[in-house]
Amino acid sequence: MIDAEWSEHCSYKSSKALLKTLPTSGSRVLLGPGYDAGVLDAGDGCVVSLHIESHNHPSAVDPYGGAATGIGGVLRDILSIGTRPIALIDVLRFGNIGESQRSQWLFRNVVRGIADYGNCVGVPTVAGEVEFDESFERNCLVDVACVGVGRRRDLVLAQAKNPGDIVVMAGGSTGRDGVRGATFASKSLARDADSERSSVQVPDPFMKKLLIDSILDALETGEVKGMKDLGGGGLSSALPEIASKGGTGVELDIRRLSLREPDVTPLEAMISESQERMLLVLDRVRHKKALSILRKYGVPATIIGHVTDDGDITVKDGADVVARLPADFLANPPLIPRDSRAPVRQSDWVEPESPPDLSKVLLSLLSSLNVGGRRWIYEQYDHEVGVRTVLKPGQADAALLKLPNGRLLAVKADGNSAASALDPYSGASGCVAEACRNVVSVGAEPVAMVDHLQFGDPGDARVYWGFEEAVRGVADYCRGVGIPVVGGKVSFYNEDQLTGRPIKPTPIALVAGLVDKDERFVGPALKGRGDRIVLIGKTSMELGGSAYHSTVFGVQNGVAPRPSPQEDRRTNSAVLRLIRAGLAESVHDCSKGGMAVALAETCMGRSIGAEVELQGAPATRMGPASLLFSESHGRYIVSVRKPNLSKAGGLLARARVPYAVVGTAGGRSLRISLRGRRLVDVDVAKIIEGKESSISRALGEEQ
Amino acid sequence: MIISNKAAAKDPEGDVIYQDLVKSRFSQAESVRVGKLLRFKVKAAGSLEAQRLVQTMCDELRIYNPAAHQCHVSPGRLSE
Amino acid sequence: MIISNKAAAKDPEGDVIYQDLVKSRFSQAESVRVGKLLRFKVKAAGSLEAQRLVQTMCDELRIYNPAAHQCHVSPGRLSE
Amino acid sequence: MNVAVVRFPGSNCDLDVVKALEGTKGVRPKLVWHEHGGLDRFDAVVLPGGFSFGDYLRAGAIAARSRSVGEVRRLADRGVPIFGVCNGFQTLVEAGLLPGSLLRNSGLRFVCRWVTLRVENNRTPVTGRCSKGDLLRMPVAHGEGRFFLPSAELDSLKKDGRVVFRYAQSTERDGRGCNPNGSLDGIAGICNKEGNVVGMMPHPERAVDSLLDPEGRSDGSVIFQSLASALGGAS
Ligand SMILES: Nc1ncnc2c1ncn2[C@@H]1O[C@H](COP(=O)(O)OP(=O)(O)O)[C@@H](O)[C@H]1O
Ligand SMILES: [Mg+2]
Repeated sequence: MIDAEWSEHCSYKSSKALLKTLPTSGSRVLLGPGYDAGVLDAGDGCVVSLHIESHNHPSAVDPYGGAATGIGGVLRDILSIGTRPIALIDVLRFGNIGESQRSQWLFRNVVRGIADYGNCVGVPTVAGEVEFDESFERNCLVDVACVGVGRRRDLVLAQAKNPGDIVVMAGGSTGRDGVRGATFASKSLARDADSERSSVQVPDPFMKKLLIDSILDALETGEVKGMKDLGGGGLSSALPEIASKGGTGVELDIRRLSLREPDVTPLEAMISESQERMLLVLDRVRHKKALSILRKYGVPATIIGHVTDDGDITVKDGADVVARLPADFLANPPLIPRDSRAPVRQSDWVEPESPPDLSKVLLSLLSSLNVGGRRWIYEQYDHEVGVRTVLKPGQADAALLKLPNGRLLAVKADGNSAASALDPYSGASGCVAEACRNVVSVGAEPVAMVDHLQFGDPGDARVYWGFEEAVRGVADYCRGVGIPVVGGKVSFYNEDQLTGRPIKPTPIALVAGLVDKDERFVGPALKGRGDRIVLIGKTSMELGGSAYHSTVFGVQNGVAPRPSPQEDRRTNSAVLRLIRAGLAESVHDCSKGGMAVALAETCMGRSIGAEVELQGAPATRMGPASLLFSESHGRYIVSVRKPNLSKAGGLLARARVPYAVVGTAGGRSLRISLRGRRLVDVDVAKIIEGKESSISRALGEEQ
Repeated sequence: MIISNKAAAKDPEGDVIYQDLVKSRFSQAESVRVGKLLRFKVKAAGSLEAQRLVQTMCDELRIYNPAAHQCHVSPGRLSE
Repeated sequence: MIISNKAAAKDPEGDVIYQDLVKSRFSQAESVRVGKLLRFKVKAAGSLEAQRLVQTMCDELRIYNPAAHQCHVSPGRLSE
Repeated sequence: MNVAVVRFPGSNCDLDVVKALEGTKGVRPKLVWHEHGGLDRFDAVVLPGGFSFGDYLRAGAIAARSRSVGEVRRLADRGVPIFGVCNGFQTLVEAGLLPGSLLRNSGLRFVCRWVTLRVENNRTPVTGRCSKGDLLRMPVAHGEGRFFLPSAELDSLKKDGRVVFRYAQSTERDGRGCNPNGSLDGIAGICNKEGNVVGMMPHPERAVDSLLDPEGRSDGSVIFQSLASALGGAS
């Protein structure tokens, strides 16, 4: 039990101290890190919950079941605080699916696993992000995040406060599956995946759907006093937590559990990670209604024990006490200090000369795997169920969801492992910056985020240094822009089991933002011919880890883009004011592929071309290719109707945000010049074709 | 060739078919398990060779996932 | 019992497995057809009765859809 | 006029349909748990989308054997309007109330996207407010939506005018073909001989709120308004 509870996965032995440095408070934060999900006040008694989880190791062995049960896990977290799951977000990393059969197999099955589970439980998958890089060849990353809504007064905590209350196990039966799963996740992938067969879990989205519906109904009875999902570590982890948080103890009889196989030992039952189970603490006297609701939905529920006042977790097998340990001791494992060492880097990188035909470069970037469109993925996800999805995947920089109180919630997750590998501080702060920009691009004000930090073996001092840098990057940036971190997750031991090489460090940020009642929101697509195109933000020579470098030269080197929280704060709020004042017809941020790719993307939605001259663009000195493809943060492309141009310019100037009017929408192609010299001339139809076909092409499917 | 979840693993589909469809109407039925059947038509010298060939294909092409499924190859007497 | 699509209803899954996965690497393979296998455990006096019982269940509960599927019941010799 | 929306374990568009009906003048929707019965008190029954019983065995197959679908069968015989959307359509087909079957999409993948439908029959309870040939935008979201029927039966289905909706080329650029699942003859919705039982794969309830429609339309509303008119609840 101690092994399971104290494993890295459950208790953050290596990371807890560092994670304390993240800013976690804010005016909207009701629950921060340390709970099953972060909870935000969305106004009018309405709350929004957020959580992110990964299921990397199980997915590398069983991509379909691993990804599916990952969704199941994060749904449980959102449900267990009493909120209704309303949206899923998936963030995925694979090897090169254009070349590797294995990566194709992982990719196809992970996406299908997410689709089958999410679609069946009726929670739309509304946004996500994907990258392809060789370092994920055998250790793909499968991160899933979930957003919930509820009423403030209905929140339930993972605690058992009142001795005498009963403890109920609801949902599927307990089997041997996932036995040692948490300890498994905290280990590098075994050489022979087959020997880990016990950690493969079979997803049952139908049971999860019944659990969600029945528990949400049961909450209405007021009989539910506490709730805790059974995730990593199973009961051995959940029981000490509810007892420790409530200042109580729990006594349970292992024989009352409904077991799937007859010969499961008490220890196995305690640490089993069988899916679709939930632990409920029900009122000592009033619990009949809640139980009968579970029964109506056909959800098995058994009373397995009760809350005590002795501060112990007592496990009985019939009349015999098989284990007794203080809850606090189990719930608060010791911290391990780790060594960290910065890697030595050569600083003699010289930017290679760019190819002469920049139109061709742009097209090859657009159709590359890391920039290309993601329709192949998100069309498999039901992104509409629940009739809340205002902006859908592929339609805008962030998804936008209707909340019950009339506000709109924007969400998007981002990461950049190439930049993080070069400079984990910049990479980590950069992914927060990008996710914020995506949320701002649709007109929402960023209000909170959750992060997910994924690294190799923390025992390796260089890996651990990267982790420290990433935490520092997230903390500094969030503090700088004033966004609280309300939750997160750390996943270590992600490495290639054949070569032993760690994955590229992969910090992920999921940012949530709000659009007020009756405020405007926008999309990225150019709307009207003749609209003027405004470039906001300054371009610096920051090509390290760029899509341009890897597509054209096959290298990842140089200076990774580093965002400035002070400047971003000003820029973001200016862009929001433009949108709210009705001055912006469309807004799109510059990210992977730089300004040129961003311009091309604005042409796609309505097949409107653009004529652009970059002469006045705010930028440091650099060559044309660098100007087009540098991935500096803090930049937006905004289209403005001609009569509004001077008002928009005035607003930006007063906000002291660098900007320039660089072009005009219209025509059937995107033309970009610099001081009169034509750099790029591409048909919009070609842009669309290249961008939409990249994944199908890599998979060898005809469109 | 038959693919099904490993014996120790859950079979939610079989369970639901049994619980919600079969059980109340046919008391003689005791359980249902679900699997997938792939019928390969191959050129081979004999039934044993065919069987071996299909097994190789299934292993190499990852037609099933050994981590989650069991796979059983048998020569086909079933009519097409 | 085995459910598979009637010829007229096509078998896109079998076709894709064959075309995209099997064909280029195993020239001996000629076709793949996919079906669903349901294994019923029933109480019955003998194998023939069991077979008849399962057939009745499948027909009455419409375990297969006669408009598109064919269904084949055989007594189980396969190990559990 | 009272409309029952039947909720099966695993239904997930039930509340969406209720919401769409609540916004329609002249109808009062009520959720009815599949085991509870009493459907004969209602003027029409809607079977919503989702994954009833997990879609195990086949989409709609287990729901089709439920008590409430037994009741639906009797109501259908009496001419009461019965409307199945997505999983509801699959259930009506599995129950034999509508002909044919809905097989796995030809692309073998679940598909969620906006499509254009052409109204082929405007004499059903859910298309009365449309004209033949009208083009409606709304999303599909299903893994098993490929309509199939042996060819002789298909001919008579067409001859009787029982094809209610077909997938159509959209008015704007749509290079990807318009049939999302490989349905025979592009069929997206059909009705029974009497015309009172209708099933369709696309989701009109997701195209009622113009805020959620990428083109700012709300073409799904006409389906629910038609139902209200057919029940005599609205003019
Ligand atoms: N795995 C995924 N699942 C669902 N939607 C995705 C996924 N990956 C990308 N998307 C969607 O595709 C669009 C483009 O994503 P991305 O290239 O990451 O945008 P950005 O550069 O603005 O971060 C977004 O709408 C995003 O939500
Ligand atoms: Mg963006």
